[in-house]
Amino acid sequence: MDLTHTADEDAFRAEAREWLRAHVPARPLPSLETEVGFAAHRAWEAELAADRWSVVSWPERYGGRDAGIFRWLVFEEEYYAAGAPGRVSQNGISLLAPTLFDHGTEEQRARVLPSMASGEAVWAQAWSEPEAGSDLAALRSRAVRTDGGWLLSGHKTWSSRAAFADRAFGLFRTDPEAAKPHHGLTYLMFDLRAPGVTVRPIGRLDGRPAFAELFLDEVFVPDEDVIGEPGQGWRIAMATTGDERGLTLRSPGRFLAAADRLVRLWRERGEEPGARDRVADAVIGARAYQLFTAAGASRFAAGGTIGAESSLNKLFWSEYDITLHETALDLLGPEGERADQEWAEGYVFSLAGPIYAGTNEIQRDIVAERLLGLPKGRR
Amino acid sequence: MDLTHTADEDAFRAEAREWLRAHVPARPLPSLETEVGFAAHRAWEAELAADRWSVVSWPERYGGRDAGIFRWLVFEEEYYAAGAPGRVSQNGISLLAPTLFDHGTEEQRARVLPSMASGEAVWAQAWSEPEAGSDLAALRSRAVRTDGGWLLSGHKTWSSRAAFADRAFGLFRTDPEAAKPHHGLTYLMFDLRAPGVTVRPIGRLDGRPAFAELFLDEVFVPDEDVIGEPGQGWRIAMATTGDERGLTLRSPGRFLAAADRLVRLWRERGEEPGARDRVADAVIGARAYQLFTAAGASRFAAGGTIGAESSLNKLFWSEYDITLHETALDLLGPEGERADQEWAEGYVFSLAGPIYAGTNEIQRDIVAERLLGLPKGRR
Amino acid sequence: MRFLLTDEQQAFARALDTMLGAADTAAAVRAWGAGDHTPGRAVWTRLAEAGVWSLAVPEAYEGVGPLPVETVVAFVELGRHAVPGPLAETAAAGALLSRLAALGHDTPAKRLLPGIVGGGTMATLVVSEPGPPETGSAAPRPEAGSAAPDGPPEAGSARPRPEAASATPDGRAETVGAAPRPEAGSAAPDGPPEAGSAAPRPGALGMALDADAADAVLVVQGEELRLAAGHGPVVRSLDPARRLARPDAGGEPLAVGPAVAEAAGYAARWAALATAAQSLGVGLALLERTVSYVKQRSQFGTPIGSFQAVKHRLADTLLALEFARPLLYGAALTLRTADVAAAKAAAGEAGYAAARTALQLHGAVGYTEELDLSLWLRKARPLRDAWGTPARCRALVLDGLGDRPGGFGG
Amino acid sequence: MRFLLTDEQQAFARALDTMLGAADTAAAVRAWGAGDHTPGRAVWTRLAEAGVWSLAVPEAYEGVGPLPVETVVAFVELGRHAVPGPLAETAAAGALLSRLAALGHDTPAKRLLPGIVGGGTMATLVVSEPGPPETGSAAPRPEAGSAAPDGPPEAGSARPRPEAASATPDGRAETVGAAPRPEAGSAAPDGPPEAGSAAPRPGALGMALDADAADAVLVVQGEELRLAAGHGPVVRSLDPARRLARPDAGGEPLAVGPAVAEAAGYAARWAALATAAQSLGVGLALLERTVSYVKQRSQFGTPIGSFQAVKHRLADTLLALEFARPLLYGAALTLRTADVAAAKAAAGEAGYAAARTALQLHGAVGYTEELDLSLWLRKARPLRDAWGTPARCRALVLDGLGDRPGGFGG
Repeated sequence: MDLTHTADEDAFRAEAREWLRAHVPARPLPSLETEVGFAAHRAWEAELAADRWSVVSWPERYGGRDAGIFRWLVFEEEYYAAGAPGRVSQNGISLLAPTLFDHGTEEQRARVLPSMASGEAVWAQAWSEPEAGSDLAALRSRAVRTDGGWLLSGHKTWSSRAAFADRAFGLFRTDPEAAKPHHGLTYLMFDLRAPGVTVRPIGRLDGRPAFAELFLDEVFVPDEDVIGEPGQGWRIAMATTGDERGLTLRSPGRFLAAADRLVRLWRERGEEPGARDRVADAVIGARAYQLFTAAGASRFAAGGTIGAESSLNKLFWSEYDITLHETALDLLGPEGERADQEWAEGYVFSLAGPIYAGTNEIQRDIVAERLLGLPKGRR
Repeated sequence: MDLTHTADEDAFRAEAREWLRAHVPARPLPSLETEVGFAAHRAWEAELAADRWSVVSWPERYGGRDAGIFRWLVFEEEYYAAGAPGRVSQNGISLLAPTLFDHGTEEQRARVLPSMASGEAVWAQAWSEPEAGSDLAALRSRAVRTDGGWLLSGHKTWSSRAAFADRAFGLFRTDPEAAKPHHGLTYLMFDLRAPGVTVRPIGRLDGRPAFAELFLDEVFVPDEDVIGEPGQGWRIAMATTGDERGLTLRSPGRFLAAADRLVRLWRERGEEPGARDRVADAVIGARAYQLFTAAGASRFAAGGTIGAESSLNKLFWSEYDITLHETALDLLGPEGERADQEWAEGYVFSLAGPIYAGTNEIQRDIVAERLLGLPKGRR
Repeated sequence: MRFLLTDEQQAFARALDTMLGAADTAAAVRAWGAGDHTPGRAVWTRLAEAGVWSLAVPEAYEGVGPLPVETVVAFVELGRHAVPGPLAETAAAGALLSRLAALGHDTPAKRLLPGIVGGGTMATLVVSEPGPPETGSAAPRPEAGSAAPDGPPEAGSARPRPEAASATPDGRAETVGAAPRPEAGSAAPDGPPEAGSAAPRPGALGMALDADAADAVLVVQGEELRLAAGHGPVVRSLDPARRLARPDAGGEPLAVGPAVAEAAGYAARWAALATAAQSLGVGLALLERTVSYVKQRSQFGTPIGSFQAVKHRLADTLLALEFARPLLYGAALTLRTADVAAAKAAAGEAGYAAARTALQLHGAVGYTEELDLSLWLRKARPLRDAWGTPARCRALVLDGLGDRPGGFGG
Repeated sequence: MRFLLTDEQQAFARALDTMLGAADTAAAVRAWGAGDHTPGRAVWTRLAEAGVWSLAVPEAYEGVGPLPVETVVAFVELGRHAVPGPLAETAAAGALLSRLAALGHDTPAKRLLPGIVGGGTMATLVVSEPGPPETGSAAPRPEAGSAAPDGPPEAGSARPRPEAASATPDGRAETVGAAPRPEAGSAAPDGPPEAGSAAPRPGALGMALDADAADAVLVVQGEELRLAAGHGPVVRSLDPARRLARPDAGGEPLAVGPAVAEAAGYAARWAALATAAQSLGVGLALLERTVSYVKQRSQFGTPIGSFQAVKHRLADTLLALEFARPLLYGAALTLRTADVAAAKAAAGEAGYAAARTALQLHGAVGYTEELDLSLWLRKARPLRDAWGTPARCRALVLDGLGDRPGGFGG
């Protein structure tokens, strides 16, 4: 049991802190779910990348620093503690990149990763379809073989960032005759500006186009943009969604910083005693998440893997995030309804947490069946 | 919309209040789940009955006052506000008596009710069996036809009050060949001291024998102790359990008084601000339950019936009762663990609320299916 | 005792439901949020025709009131149909002016009430001072045994219960939760009234709802009622159909004196009650829509409404709403501060919980503004907090207790 | 960074699990509750042989400590097996005497520690004064900027963080949550330290656990440590295996001076950590038994463990326990007051929630004392509240914050 960092890690922390102190914008950028905010966040990615801070855990040859998991955690703590902007490249970095590292070719990595690291290409995910939300195996969009590649057709939705992004990745049915619906799916990357792609932005609750529908009509994708073997998409994607729920989506630093902001708000509001326990729980929860993650990272560093316990992780942060924001709004009292107060966008964002990346109902089923060994029900 | 009482009801309230002021024991009786406490509570029933306060809503000829539902509610408010003892005859009065009124014969009523009203005969319920808890249709105990009556055999459990009570009532399988498990059940009364009955008290969490197992070995029950037609027990019992969940089991007066005690405790403990919201919620909840009941009683008085909404009622009071007691224990701090403090027994008692009279899981299924019209699942 | 809606009241609810169901309120809400008040004003006129704006106003001023139960009935329907506009505020303005008239200041009533009742005058209202502080602990607590500092001494028992004497007691004392608290153990018995909390008092929002649409922006400040001449820029709420703006200082004084503060307290209770009723209606609509949705939405080959976790969550939603409902009617009958506060807390929380449930069970589609569900989802939380946050209401409930909670007639 | 148990620590847990699994602890608990300590003492001796009582004690006194992580490991197993007796109290007594020796008072250590380590001396402990007040708001708040009234001035930054300087800072200041709070907005900045709350201070229970079984009843009162000569009548707890009694006044003084208060603070953290670990163990055992039960118990023709509502409730139970676990190990590494308090609050609440779940899902049979489940069920709530209720722990967490929560090394 050891929570100390190496001298290298401490030096890395100091370097990150110093860089962030010098570079983090003094005023928050506009919402990244707006066109102007998207551009500002893309510019911030370039600024990060210029000093190799955008993808610290990647190999140096793709723009990273070969940082191990503990240095990644250190960076995230410093990043959010510094109040740095949200990451517009999050989907690419945390979902697509791990897949490319595990299942892509060297050619694909060399072609895709550097522009992802610099924010030059921002990636959107394209998993869901109208009739396939929690039930991904029900996907219908198809990719049909053509000369030198595939033609994508169908209807994707809830594609985060797609309103302003450049490229996307997702699963497409390449073998409609496959024995089981999980089979016959292929993992593909495609261009959102390609002929045949129609992007229809969808406003979330606060009206901002945080995601989009994609209508695909014979969109050509060259063979080089297939990840892994055709027909293996489900297996590859499951590894990716495991990652999505695991370490890489919600770093502890994010919640440590949020809890800290909540404590400041509580103090500013006169330490309202009726909210004391909830504020303390936010602090305790952030610390618990930090330490839970440290244990997972330690297992990972020791050669272990993250399995169904990533569902615990997802349940925890998604509910934590809502509770934290609700507490903040309560501290604001009637001012909490103002859309221009600093907690408003985070609150709206938090509400999506229990829905995406596998609804919390599904996650609880997984925890009960895989971690506790309870019988599968009809749900 | 009218919450006012008639002059008669006000006079009734004043009379009850005055009587209770003069008669309620200054110090709490010993726990009614002990032999000595049971006897003391039985004596209290006799004292109530002597002045016709034990069963105010019954007809006068059985010891009551023909009080309508609003006068019953008034009495209950005054009763609990006065800090009067728990009712050892509760099972008989609220479960068996309504059944006798609806399904019994005049001979049965005349024979059974007066001694129930006076506490001379205390009744236990005998519904559950080891393999039939929430799933009452799975009952196995049987009644076999014999000359002039029936012979009961089998194993009942969770029989409240049976450790010290005199008689019991329950369902027994009289037709093992019936087409459905719900059919072929008969509603019977029997003597707990009859030959063939073995009563094994069961200690609840605090060790007190709040219920018992009953082992029945060819216990003779005369025909006169069958309620309704043989084979009609399920239908009759369902009416009774509806009652158990409805108006007659948990009167609002009980929770109004409990919330009042909680407020006093909170004030005594310096109005701990961290508990303020929970104390207020106890007050609000008691008032909500009072008014919800007033609405139900008004519908009932206007000729309506209580249907599946009795499941809402049961969910509400059972969870309310636990939360209220947990708040009290929290206000007591480390002293809360003392078994001799005044909230301890109520806390232990409250924990059973979501389990008996149909578990809260079943109640939620009922609410979802019958009130919201959601499809039956496999559960 | 007949704690049920009368046939007439039920018919009133059905009539409003039918009228609003035909009025395309969803389009009106969306237009309202975009600053186009035309369709909303059309609905407003129909509400006037249905008599909604006459409920707080006595016959002398062309109303039929005060009818708080009917107000609850109406506002549940307004919530169920997500009607936009300063609804509770207009009702409360009617109550304020009516009350003021009863207290001897009838000029503003004569001038404004007929327009309010007729639907031609959409009003909004801000009570800025001595407006309800937003945390219970920060409520002024007069020294032990004394009466409320500015109000008349309370008549009655050793432990005064201001609500018991009258259905409309001194509004100000009630609004600020200043019922005398003589008992031992109360905070800071020897200190000045505000000792025990150096907390800043966030106070009310200080903004008027939909001032840009209203014909009359009424502002109560201390003992003064005035008609603001304009307002600052519109600030968006989490519900875009709630447009917030700070009234300009100054404007035309309408009345001055202690009666203003008393009438403002009365109006604040009326506003809180109406808002609570809207919360209940919003929650009911969300539940209803979600129940329909989960019956038809299938995943894993079966309607998601057959999953037990879904069923139980919806059952809990119904439970909270159905236990908030009688609190509303009870509060309408007494208009006591503590009763209104209890109803407001319970209905506000139940409506918001219904929104959380509706969003979760709809999944991603529920998170979009284009699904009409969003029109209700976004209302739930602002309504929960307007005219008394749950925390403040809970504090008022405790402040309003006597020596025992007491029964209906006890 | 390797935030995992070592192989040795895991082996220690397994060895205790095996030993306790063979020891019929259920019978020992039942006997203990009935006042028969014989089987419990036998378990106690085996715990001594396994080294449990040596973990808080340094080698100079025949121990192997201080080893807080191993203490957590051991106490999770003690909780899992529902072992009776003054477990956390004996461990804390060991910590107290060891600390006192390090501060120059080694006579009591020499006299008592070898017996504690060897299992021959079962100890219990009460810290009566200036014992932790039970509500956070009632904690003494020194005037702005001043240090804790009796402790040494805090070294360091503008916002002193007493925990940062040392893993074992002044125990007393920490125990009472009196870290200086200079920031604006704190309650009653100009008043006397206790202004802002006229609340009575319930204080600790003032009772010793299992004094009737213990060989040494240690009492800390202010700056004095004494060995009580006897105790009052045994009061039953909601857990009959926790026997509470008030130590007699007087007895033999063992040490006097500021070191006593400091060592008592250290011991209180040790006790809180051990109790929290027991809570986790109790919760894990309850979960495990309930999972087994719902797999075999059928209703409506199917195992109740296949019902989604049952599955989700158990999933939530696991979630709370698994997020409390790392807080325990983290607190063991730092022994900071705030970290121990965070672990105590989380583990205590998770253990109690597990008890509520276990009871509900077992149904009536879970409500009986004769099912062994009751042995764990009844422990969960007293453990949650002993050595720091959740409310008090949450207050300590907030009191212990610096300007930012900070990372591991930040």
